[in-house]
Amino acid sequence: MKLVIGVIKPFKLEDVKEALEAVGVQGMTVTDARGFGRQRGHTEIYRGAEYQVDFTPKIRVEVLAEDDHVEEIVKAFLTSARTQAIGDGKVWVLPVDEVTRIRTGERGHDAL
Amino acid sequence: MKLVIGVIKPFKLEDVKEALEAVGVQGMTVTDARGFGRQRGHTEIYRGAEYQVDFTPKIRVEVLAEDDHVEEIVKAFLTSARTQAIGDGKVWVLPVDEVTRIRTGERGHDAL
Amino acid sequence: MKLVIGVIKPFKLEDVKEALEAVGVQGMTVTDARGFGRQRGHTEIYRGAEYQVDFTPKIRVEVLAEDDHVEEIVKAFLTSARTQAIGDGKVWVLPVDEVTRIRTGERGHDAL
Amino acid sequence: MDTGDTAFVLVSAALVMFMTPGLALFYGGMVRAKNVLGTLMQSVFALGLVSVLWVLIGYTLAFGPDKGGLIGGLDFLGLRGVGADPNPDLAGTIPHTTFALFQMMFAVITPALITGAFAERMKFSAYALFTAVWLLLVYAPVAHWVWAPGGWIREMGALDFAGGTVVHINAGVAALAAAVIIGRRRGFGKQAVVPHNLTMTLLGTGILWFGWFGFNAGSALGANGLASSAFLATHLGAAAGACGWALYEATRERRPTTLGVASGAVAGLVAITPAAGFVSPLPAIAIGLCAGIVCAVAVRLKFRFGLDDSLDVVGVHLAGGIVGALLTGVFADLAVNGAGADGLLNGGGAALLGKQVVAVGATFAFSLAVSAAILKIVDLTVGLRVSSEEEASGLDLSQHAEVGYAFSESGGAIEREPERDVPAPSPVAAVPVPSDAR
Amino acid sequence: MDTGDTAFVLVSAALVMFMTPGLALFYGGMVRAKNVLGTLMQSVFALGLVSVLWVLIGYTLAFGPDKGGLIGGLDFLGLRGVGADPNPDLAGTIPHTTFALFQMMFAVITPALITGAFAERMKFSAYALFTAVWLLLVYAPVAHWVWAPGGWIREMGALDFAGGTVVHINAGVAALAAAVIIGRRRGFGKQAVVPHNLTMTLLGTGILWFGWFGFNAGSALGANGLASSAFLATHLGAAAGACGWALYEATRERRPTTLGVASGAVAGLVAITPAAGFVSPLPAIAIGLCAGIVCAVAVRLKFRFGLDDSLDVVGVHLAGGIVGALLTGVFADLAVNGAGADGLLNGGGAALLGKQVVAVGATFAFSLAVSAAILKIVDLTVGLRVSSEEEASGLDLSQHAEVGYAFSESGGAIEREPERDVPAPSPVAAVPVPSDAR
Amino acid sequence: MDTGDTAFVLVSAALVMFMTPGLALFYGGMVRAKNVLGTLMQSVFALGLVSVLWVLIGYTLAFGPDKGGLIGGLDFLGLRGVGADPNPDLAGTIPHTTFALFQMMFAVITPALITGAFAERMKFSAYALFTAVWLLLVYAPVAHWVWAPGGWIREMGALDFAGGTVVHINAGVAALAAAVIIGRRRGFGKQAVVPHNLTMTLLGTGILWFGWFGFNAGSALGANGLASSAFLATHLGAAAGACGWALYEATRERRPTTLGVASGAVAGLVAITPAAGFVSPLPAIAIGLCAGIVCAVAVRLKFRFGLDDSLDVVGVHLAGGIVGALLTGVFADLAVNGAGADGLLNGGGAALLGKQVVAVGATFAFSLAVSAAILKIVDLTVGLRVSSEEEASGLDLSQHAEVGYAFSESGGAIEREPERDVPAPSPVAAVPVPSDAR
Ligand SMILES: Nc1ncnc2c1ncn2[C@@H]1O[C@H](COP(=O)(O)OP(=O)(O)O)[C@@H](O)[C@H]1O
Ligand SMILES: Nc1ncnc2c1ncn2[C@@H]1O[C@H](COP(=O)(O)OP(=O)(O)O)[C@@H](O)[C@H]1O
Ligand SMILES: Nc1ncnc2c1ncn2[C@@H]1O[C@H](COP(=O)(O)OP(=O)(O)O)[C@@H](O)[C@H]1O
Repeated sequence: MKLVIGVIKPFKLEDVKEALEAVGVQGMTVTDARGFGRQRGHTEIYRGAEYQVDFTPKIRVEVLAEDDHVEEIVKAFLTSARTQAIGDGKVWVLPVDEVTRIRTGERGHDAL
Repeated sequence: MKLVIGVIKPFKLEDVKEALEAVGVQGMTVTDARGFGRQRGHTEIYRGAEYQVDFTPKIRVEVLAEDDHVEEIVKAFLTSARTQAIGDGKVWVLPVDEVTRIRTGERGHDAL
Repeated sequence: MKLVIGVIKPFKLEDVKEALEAVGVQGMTVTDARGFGRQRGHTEIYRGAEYQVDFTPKIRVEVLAEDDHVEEIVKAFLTSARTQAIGDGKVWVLPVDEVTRIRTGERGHDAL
Repeated sequence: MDTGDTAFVLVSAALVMFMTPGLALFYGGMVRAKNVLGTLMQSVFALGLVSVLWVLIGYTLAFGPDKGGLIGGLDFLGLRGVGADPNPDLAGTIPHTTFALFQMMFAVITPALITGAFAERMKFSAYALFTAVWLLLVYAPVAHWVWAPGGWIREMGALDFAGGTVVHINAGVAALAAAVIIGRRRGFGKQAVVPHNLTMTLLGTGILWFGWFGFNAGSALGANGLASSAFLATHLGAAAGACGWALYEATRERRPTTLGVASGAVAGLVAITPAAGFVSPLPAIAIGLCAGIVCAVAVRLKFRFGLDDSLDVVGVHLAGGIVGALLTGVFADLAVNGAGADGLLNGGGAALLGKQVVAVGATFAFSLAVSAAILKIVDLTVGLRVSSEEEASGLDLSQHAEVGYAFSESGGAIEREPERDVPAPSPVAAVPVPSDAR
Repeated sequence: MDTGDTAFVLVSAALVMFMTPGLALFYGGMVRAKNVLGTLMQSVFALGLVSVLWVLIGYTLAFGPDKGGLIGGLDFLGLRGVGADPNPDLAGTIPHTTFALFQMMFAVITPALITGAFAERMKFSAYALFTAVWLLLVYAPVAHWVWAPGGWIREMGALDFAGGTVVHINAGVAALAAAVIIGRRRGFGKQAVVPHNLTMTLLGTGILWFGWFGFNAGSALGANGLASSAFLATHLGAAAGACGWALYEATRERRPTTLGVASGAVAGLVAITPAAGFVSPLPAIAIGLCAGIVCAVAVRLKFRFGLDDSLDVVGVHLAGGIVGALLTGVFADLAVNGAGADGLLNGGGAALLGKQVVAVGATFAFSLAVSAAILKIVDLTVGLRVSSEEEASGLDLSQHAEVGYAFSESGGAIEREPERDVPAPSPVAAVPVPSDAR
Repeated sequence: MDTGDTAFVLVSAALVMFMTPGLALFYGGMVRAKNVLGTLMQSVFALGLVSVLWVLIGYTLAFGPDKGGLIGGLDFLGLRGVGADPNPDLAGTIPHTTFALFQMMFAVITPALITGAFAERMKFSAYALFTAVWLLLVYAPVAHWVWAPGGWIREMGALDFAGGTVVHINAGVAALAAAVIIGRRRGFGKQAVVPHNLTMTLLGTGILWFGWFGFNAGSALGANGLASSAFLATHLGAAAGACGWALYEATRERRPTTLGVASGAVAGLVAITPAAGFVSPLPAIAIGLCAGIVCAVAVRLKFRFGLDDSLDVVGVHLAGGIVGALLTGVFADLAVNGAGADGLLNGGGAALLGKQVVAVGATFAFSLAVSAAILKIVDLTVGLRVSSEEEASGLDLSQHAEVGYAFSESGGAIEREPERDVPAPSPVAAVPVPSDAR
């Protein structure tokens, strides 16, 4: 079992969701995040006081998946979240020991 | 050392917190999240324009724990977060290389 | 490849960001979180109804890094996020199978 | 007809109208975010529904020629015969229409006050039906008794300058009935239910305070010394109420709260309403201070009684209304208003106080009985309460298919336009629509 | 000069001024959070820019001595000769300055209404330039035609009590031109664009409704029976409009929405504006109800036509304005206002209705042509639209370098003071500044 | 007594009262979310505290029979003898109570203005004590000097139509003292401190602008030509101020900001306050424009001087107040107000300007000395400043045990009711309370 985590641009969430559904993903958990990286931030000015904000809004998508499903899911992220512009984000994969569905107590494969 | 992550329904947070404390958990980190899965979303209408929102509010709970404590913690999630209704969420366990307490620099067990 | 996660006090974010940049970190993803632990919460009163809130605002910082870079990064967290007061937070390290940059599809080292 | 008086009452009517959006915000800030729109609607929609009903039938029931001291005749149905000429029995120096529309604003806010008691759980349809029926069966008669020439309470000599009994006690009693009949919210008394936006509640308080000058001073129906002293008393009632509640909290709970100061100001305004045109400044301060403290205690009782009067309509409007009605019998002063009477402390003896008690008692009994009956009938017909699932997801989604706030713009929604797949006839639409995706 | 009339018109002017911040909130709540400040600015800045231009030149173009029925002469340039004495041709019982400033508030809100059509994508500079030119080339002439002595539409005998053609149809037509010329927002029709804060929109609605009493009743230019009946009609138009829109939604989409009730109230207010001083209560209800339903249908057409009139200025102000102008020709009643006329249903035949049609048609044609021309020129000079990147990041950051909300205080920013590295001259600054870090 | 004048001044008083909630929002939006309630409270609570003190003692100190040009006698203690009859020395055509309550609203907002200087770090108790003492020792005397018959500044012939010295310079100087004495916020000049809700600040600006018509035009104490020209000047001052500040930003920082336009409008209103009843429209525009630019520069100096005047009370109210007081001496015009004087540009020579300088200097010196003394004493007694931990967690939690916003309803809290474990006596409570948990 793996956990695929993708950090994407907010307005891409809908496309990513559709792409993931297309490759058979039946669930995901997303959180609002802010990212720092090559992509530059912006400046804010209040009564002449100037602030440099280095973080840009991102969305963090978590998908639990079978090992053999991972490659497909990563590809789905790459194609659906890409805008060719700096700041498109990253996808990374973590190993998972086990997964349980709270409602039924099912474990592993059945929990997804 | 393991990281137990549970995605639950928001109004269950208090019960889950109490259940985790009951099994000896002394700390946790929670974030607001939105989930997509079997549980259906809802419809919004603004001046006749209709939107289907597939994500439902969830809370994501992270608990660092000793390996031999994990099973108990997962059980606590199952019992305290369950409503029998679709959308109760998942609990998954990730391996952790090491943990450090920022305040003291203590590592491993002592960091919890 | 590793994922270093630090939970810190919100007003420390700027210092932590600078410390991480100083040790060569080029990117990170942060999320607002609430933490429960030794640090006590606070009381709220509304028309005489009293509530005990056990969670305190935190920020969760995620940094993907090469294995040999991890120790330095953890140290940067310890020095920059420390206030000596209870509630400074934790830093933990997770193993990562692989990382991909969405924009270019680059993997591993080049994806950072 | 006097232009100064007309200008003042017209502006006062505008101020009273503004109180209803103010009330919407005052209440809206106290509920959870998922119910904010549903709560705002229960006040704002009354501006629509009640205004129309008032013109069609409500006004004539309240202020039409008296029938046995109990109700008005139908002469003013649809405002027939209500025109630019003053009606000397009601207000001699302003157009009759001005009096009618000023009264309309009172009729609008009164049922809106009740909604705080059943916040976060009533069906919108049930709310609308209840409001319409209650206006005609409860508000109109009581308004007639107290304010219309020939109304039995008015004839008896009880004093209610701007609506202590008609508006506040009346609404407060209906709220009591509603809270008991609809039952408690899920998790009441166990789960934390925290106001989602106290800045909204504070803004609402400011608007209510501002509008209340129209409510009370406008009730002098002219721009004169009486209006001025009612204005002054109103402001002092609010000010002292805020101080009273804050004082109670500072001494009993170590910290004065924002919600406490806001609640105290409203409690003071409620209590000064019946007295505004009959008392001098210092008594006005006493009434406000007293109301602030009494109501601060009253709202703390609901948990003891397990009564989920969600936004404390009983604790503020019923308790505050009674305090005001009775203290009017204590502090009323003929020197302030020759059309009034002398209260207990001004050599008038207990006579006035006795009449005030009767007025309060009668309003209480009548409103409780009829309000409860209406609620029961509405429950049996359309049903009062949303389903448990709807309550959990909130009124905004379940009753109105909307959300109050969408700060984070993380898509998560695609449009399902009925017209979506229809080939667009216009050349403009022929142009492919660029999407954020590219 | 009458103090009552003066008091009423001065207060009315204040109320109309307050409508512009109200409109800012009404619009601001409907856009996405990243554009809220840019949207508020497009209304609020008009209070600054238009007011100054109005005093310098706008007023004299609109109300200066008539030149051929088309425009005013320059006698009142910079308000020269506009003083404390009444101008009998314009308003006989109030100072001339009072009339001029009352009219100024109308001039401010009219261009602000247009901004809803190009919300979330126009450059601030383009907005400012367009507003200034439109005020002088479109608003001032039309105001002269309809309201100034000698203005051809006024002389023709068409009725517009408070601005149905001058304000609402005029702005609605300009909005139509703007929406077509600037083009659709990124992702329009595909991506979800949800109002970010409907509580703000509801507050704005409350303020608009409140201020509209000054707009319509104040247009009687005195505190009298006419003002009173206009006040009553205004309130009933809004109330019935809210009911009408809610009714449409309840029957067609199962659920009345908060935004629907707010929109219906505004639609009703728009439609009653030209009629307010000419109709009795029941027709006022009919006009509001009709406007609520018609506009509810109208806003649903924009997707079919692929027209991104973002905040429905066309659907509400143009559609509602036309409904009101025409129904004035149907319901106008000499018994209500001797200076008016009898409409279709009051034995006046189709005469008045015909004149109303001419007034609407002329305003429509003139405003469409000139507004479009101005927009094209602004586009060719400063450019109407922000870049695609600026649109994605939002107007607040790109046009004003600000964000509307910063609820979570997670640093994420360090100060770059120009003075930052300059050795501070004052001893105070010499003291090392403690930082949250320690 | 004139009903039109009375109507106008009563409504003006209501408008001025509304300014204080407006100020609360204007300030509240500029602080961080954790301090929003504490900031709102520091304005709103003044409505309670100051109003009561004003009636008891403040009014008589300010407007009681003159004692040596310095202070009023105690004849009006508790408003004794202040009734429905006009007091010809103060205002001949309105009830004396009307004048007293109109003045009360000025007394309320002045100390509230000061709170912007020590925002986000003062104890609530210290604020309350300071406000009470400052009202009686600083505000009341200065009001007497400038406005009361016999007051030395009034007798000298300096002009202050609506409170440039009494309200704005007075508060601005006290703010300067407060900012220096309480010291800077943690992290000032290093850490980013971003306004948490500029939409709230913009709403506050709209309310302030709206209420300011009552403040300035109401100061004519009647509905007449003077009120009308003061109304016009007020609006133009605000409008030009907004344009001036925006112009400065557009030229110096490439982008006009929402906060800049809001600040400019307020700066213009501050500067026009003393001049409103003495200048014609074009000078009013000049004063506003000038104030907008001067204040835009002034607020940028605080970082250089390391002065943490948190919400720029000095930069806006002191700087703007001085600009207005001096330009009154330049633009004042007997043709506008016979009770005024001719300024530098109207052939009056430097005489008036000289008096204005004296008035400003005297107010500055007196207010600085006494305000500083009061602050020091409060610091030594209850202590001015919250602890460093309380400052970090915010005023809302530490001073009021509340939070401003709770958008995400993630429980995280359980109720600790004192009544919790008490067996509930009522049958209703006997019914087990359903909880969201099941
Ligand atoms: N080392 C990292 N660890 C965690 N998240 C990162 C890291 N580097 C980048 N990110 C995330 O990816 C986002 C995009 O990265 P950025 O360098 O700006 O553009 P790109 O991914 O196109 O190179 C960042 O905003 C951040 O959220
Ligand atoms: N594959 C997945 N990866 C990550 N999170 C998931 C996944 N599937 C479900 N979830 C999370 O669990 C929540 C509940 O899942 P859902 O299928 O709706 O109900 P249930 O868990 O009862 O089957 C979802 O809202 C989502 O937050
Ligand atoms: N077992 C845990 N699992 C996950 N997060 C934890 C755990 N214990 C503590 N935390 C996080 O660390 C924060 C600080 O912990 P706390 O015990 O309060 O202080 P300290 O880290 O100084 O001992 C908590 O608020 C929480 O966010």
